[in-house]
Amino acid sequence: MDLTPTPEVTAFREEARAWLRAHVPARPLPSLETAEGFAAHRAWEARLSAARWSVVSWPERYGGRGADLERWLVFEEEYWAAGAPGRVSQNGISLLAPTLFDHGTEEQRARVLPPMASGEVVWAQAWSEPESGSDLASLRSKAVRTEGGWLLSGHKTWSSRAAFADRAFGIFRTDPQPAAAGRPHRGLTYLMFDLRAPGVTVRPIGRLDGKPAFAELFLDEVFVPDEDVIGEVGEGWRIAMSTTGDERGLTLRAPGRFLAAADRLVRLWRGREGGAADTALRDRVADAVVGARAYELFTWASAARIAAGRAAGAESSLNKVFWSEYDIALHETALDLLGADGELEGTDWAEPYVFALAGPIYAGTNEIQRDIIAERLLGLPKGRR
Amino acid sequence: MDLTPTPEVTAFREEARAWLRAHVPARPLPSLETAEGFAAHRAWEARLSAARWSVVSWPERYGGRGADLERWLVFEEEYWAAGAPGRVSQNGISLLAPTLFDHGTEEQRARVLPPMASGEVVWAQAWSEPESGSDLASLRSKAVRTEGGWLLSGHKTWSSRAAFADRAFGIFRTDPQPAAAGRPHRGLTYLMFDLRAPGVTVRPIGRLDGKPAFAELFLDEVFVPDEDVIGEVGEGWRIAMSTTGDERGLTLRAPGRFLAAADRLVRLWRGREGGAADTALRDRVADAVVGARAYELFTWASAARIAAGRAAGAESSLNKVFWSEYDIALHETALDLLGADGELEGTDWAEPYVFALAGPIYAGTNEIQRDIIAERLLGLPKGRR
Amino acid sequence: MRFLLTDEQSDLARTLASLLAASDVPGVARAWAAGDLAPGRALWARLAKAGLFALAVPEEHEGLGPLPVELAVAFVELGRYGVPGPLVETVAAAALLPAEHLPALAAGDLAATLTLPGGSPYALDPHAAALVLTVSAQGGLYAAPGHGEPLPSMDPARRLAVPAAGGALLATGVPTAEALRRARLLTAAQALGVGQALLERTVAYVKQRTQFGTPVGAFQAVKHRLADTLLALEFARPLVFGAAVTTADGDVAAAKLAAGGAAYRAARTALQLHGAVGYTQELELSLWLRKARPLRDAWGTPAQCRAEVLARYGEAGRTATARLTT
Amino acid sequence: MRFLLTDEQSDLARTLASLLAASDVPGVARAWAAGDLAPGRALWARLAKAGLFALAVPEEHEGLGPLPVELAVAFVELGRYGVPGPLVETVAAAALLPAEHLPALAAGDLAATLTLPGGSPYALDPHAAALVLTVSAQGGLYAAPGHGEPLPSMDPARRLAVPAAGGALLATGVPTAEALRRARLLTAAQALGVGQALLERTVAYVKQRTQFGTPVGAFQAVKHRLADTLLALEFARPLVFGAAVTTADGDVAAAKLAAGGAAYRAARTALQLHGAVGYTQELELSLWLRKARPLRDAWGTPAQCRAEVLARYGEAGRTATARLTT
Repeated sequence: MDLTPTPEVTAFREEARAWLRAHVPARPLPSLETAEGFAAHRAWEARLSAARWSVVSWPERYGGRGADLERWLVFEEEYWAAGAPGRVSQNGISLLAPTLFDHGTEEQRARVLPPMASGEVVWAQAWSEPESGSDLASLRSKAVRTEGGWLLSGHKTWSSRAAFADRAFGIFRTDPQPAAAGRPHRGLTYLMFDLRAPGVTVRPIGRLDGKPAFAELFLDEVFVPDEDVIGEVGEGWRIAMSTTGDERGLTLRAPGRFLAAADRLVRLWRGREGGAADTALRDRVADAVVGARAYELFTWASAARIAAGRAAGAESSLNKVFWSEYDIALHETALDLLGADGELEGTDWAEPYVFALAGPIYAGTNEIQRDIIAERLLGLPKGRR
Repeated sequence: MDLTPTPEVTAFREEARAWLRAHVPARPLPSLETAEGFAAHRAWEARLSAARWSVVSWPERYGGRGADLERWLVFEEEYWAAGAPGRVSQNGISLLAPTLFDHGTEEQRARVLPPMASGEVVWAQAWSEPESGSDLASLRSKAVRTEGGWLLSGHKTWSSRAAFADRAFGIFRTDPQPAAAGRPHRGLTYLMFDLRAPGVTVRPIGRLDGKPAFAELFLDEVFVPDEDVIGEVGEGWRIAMSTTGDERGLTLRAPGRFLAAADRLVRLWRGREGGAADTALRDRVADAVVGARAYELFTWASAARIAAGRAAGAESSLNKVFWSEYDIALHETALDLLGADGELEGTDWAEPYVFALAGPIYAGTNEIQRDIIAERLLGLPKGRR
Repeated sequence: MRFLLTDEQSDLARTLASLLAASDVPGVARAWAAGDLAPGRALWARLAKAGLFALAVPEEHEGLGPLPVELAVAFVELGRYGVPGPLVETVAAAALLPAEHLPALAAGDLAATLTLPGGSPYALDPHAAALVLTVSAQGGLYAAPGHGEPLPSMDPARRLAVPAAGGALLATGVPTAEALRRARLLTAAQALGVGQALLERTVAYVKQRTQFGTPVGAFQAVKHRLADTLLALEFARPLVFGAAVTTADGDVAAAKLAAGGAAYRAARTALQLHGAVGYTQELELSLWLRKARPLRDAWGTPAQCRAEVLARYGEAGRTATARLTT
Repeated sequence: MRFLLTDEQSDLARTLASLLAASDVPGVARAWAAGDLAPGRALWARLAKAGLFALAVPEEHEGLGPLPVELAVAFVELGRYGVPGPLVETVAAAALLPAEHLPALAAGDLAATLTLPGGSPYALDPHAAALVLTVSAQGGLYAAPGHGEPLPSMDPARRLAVPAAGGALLATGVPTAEALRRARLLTAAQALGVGQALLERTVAYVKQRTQFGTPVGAFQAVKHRLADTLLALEFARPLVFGAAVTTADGDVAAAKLAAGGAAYRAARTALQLHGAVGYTQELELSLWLRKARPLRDAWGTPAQCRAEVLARYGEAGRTATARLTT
């Protein structure tokens, strides 16, 4: 067991830290869920990318640094510790890009990844449909074969970023036969499409705080050329599942985010008059510190297992439940520390609190994650699902 | 809405308080789960009974005072506030007696109730069997018809008080046909039997702290005369269910117990050096006070509804879940307040803590109670059970 | 001793509920949040006509009260339907204001808001109040000459501003403690109603929403979570009405703690069990979802209420929180 | 950076596990509880032969250590099998004792118990220890001349007594903090093992126990409760091993907090899901059930650990709890 970084990793950390210290905007950007904030975040991605910090774990030819998992985790830690902006390209980088690496063609990677890395093209995800939340296999939106490509029709929802993004990716039913025969996971195909193509209507949906953090997409015979099909036609479910796995695992939620949040919480607590005497709040602040450390070390252990060639598997469900509940508890503690200001919309903690509330819902509800933990990690009998 | 007692109720309260103040043993009796303690508690019951305080809500002819629900609640409050001993006759008083009032004959009541009231005969319950915990309908112990009565055979377990008690009551399968035909709730009969009758073997079971708080009963053709059948042969399930309802309801857990426990907890907290500054513990002590008050008022509301002729019904499941989890939390707080002494077997809090731990298990597990709450009070679909 | 609502009290709840059910309160609340106060004021007038504010005012000043139990009954309904505005504050102000203001307040013609010494620096919705009151530590009641820019709360139907210092002295030696008790009790009642609305809507939703071919409400995890939500609300309810009966400070703090906590728990449950759809502003549910936490903290955070419960425990004349009787 | 047990460390766990699996530890623990120490001492000797105590002693004193990671690995197994006796205390004492005692300790011939300044007044199992140690606030190490009557703990395999004051001064200026760190870290490891044993046994039980015609483990409420138990243990585990690597006070306190809490939660879960049968002394399960809470509190209650975590947070040279690197 070893927690000492090599000199190379330390050098990498210092390089990242120095760049971030010099470049992170002194004042937070406007919310990325507004038109103005979206543009500001896109500009930030361009700056990150120009210095090759936007996608450190990608190969150099697509704009990355070929960093291994250890460096990626170190970069994320520094990134969040520096108070750098949220990543508007997150969906593309952590959901679509891994799929292209695994299932895309070289032509697709060369075409899609560099503008994703630079923020020139921002991607939205288009998984859910109104009747298919947790139950993704019941998707109905379809793609019908046409000359040189496919025509998409249907209704997607909870498409995060779609209010302002450029393109989207999702799975569509290209063959209705298997579903009719009781095999709904078959006959689905993974496609990329343009949110400004004819036939696309984007209706932004206001989040709890009113910001259009996601949108509904109404698709009416939207043309998608064959070059924008990822992997084999009809294999979309299998391909999407590996992508979903990533969303739940390391790629979305590096510990740096939570370490930085716990750090801010401690500062808030220490800055509060008479705060230290209140052991009830102290205990919750301590729990946030311990939780961030636990998540960090859990992630290092996962990274070491992955580096040793062992797959992550169902442990990513433990991960998802932990960070999503951790994140809410931390932000609730912050609001309580703020006292009468805790309910104000305008504090630094309000938007992240609202964002945290969604954690147990998206990327597989925590109810489903607990079923997976019980069945796959503990071997308990499958219940009705 | 009115929380003011009438002068008569206040006079009753004062009479009870005066008697208890004069008679409650200055030092706690030995644990009622020991032979010595059992005898001491039985003697206490005799004293209570001689002054007609053992069963205040029973008719006078059986040893009671014909007190209404309000007086009964007032008596319980005073009883526990006075630090009076646990009730060794509890099983008989709160489980068997209500059944006899509803389903017994006058001959049975006259014969059974007075010695129960005086502690001369202490009753154990004999519901569970090794394969039937929550699932009572799957009982296998049987009663076979014989000249003038029945012969009991089978294996009962978790029979609380049975290590030292005199008699027991339970349900037995008198007709195997309905169960074989898929109707296991039919063909059961409610019987009383003597724990010292030929054919009865009592094997005490040590609780977590080693005390024989319950026993297994091995029954081998134990004769029960017809006069000890309660209600109609074959109707035992229906009869037992109404009894189980009482166990979960008002009769077992008067708020006085929890009010007194919260009071002791506050005293422990106030007596602790520097305790008031520890808001984490303060908050838990406050929660105990609030919980006791909530339980008290909830009970008064139930009593008022019952007095107005409305049945308690599934709300008793709310009651059960509340007090059982409340009781554990309160005792955990007490142990934490005790610091290094918290783990000692010999403190005033150790035995009640161990006792509290059983709360969510017996009288219908809290999992089952939550199913009942969801299905009967909220109308959610029945799941697999 | 009969700890049950009287028929008249139950009738009051029904009357208000049917008035509110016919009033498109969600629309009123959205308009209020957008700064259009007219529909809210119209609703305020209808509530006044039904006797709401009169319950807070003594008979000699053209009121019917003060009737804390009836007020608690009413505020449960106000919470349940999500009525916006400084309702609690107006009723609390009735305990402080000089007699000449009370007939107007009883008639619904005087919306007031206030801060109290030692409490939050913010007054709720001062832009919607005819009187913005402050009380000095010495018990002087002032009509604030203005207030800071109203700041948006995470509940869009609430705005908060710090009243300007000074202003006209309206009265001296006012009963601050009584105003705080009222505000705390009725916020508790309102929170209870909010929690009830959240639970009702969530139960209805999980019965109808299917996933994996089954109503979501058939899953045991969903059932147990809703059972716990009901449990918390049903044990908060007697505390709220008990506090209305005794008006003991410890009881009021206990009621606020329990009802506020139960409402926030109901909000978390409602959000989780609605899934993504619950997370949107569009669904009516958001009206209550965003109200639960501010109400949990208004006029007494959980920590403040817990401290009060213990400070009052065993107070002379009230054994226990108060224990019912002596 | 490779935060994984080495093959040698995994082998150590396996070796100890098979030694313990073959040692009827439940029987040993029952005898220990009944005052018959012989089987426990025999097991102690076998563990010593496998190298357990040598891990705590430097090589120059006939040990192999100190090796905190290996000790943590070992104590997880000791907890998992429920081994009784002052094991943690003996390993902590190795940090304090003068060199002449260390070879005997490494060889398993010296069982010690101790109290440390500012901690619990009780020493664990002094009747079973050859040395009962106390440390003065000034860092003087004393061999207590005796101890009070050992008091039974709610865990029958533990007895507690207050060491007599005074006695022979064995050393001065001893590293109290290091002894506390060891005791706390290894109690955390032991608690983790206890939690793991409780979870393993409960999972096995609910697969086999049927009610209403279904294995109890198919009910979603049961599944989710066990999932949460696993979650708590699996996030405590990296804290325990991380603390063994960094030996930072904040990390050690975090590990103790998390592992102790997870073990107690596992005990509550195990009890509830076993139902009545879990509530009996007879079932082997009770061996771990009754150990979880004392271990949660020994050498640092949750409150003490939380205070320590924050006191150490951001300490110079260790960013964050400590943050891994700088």
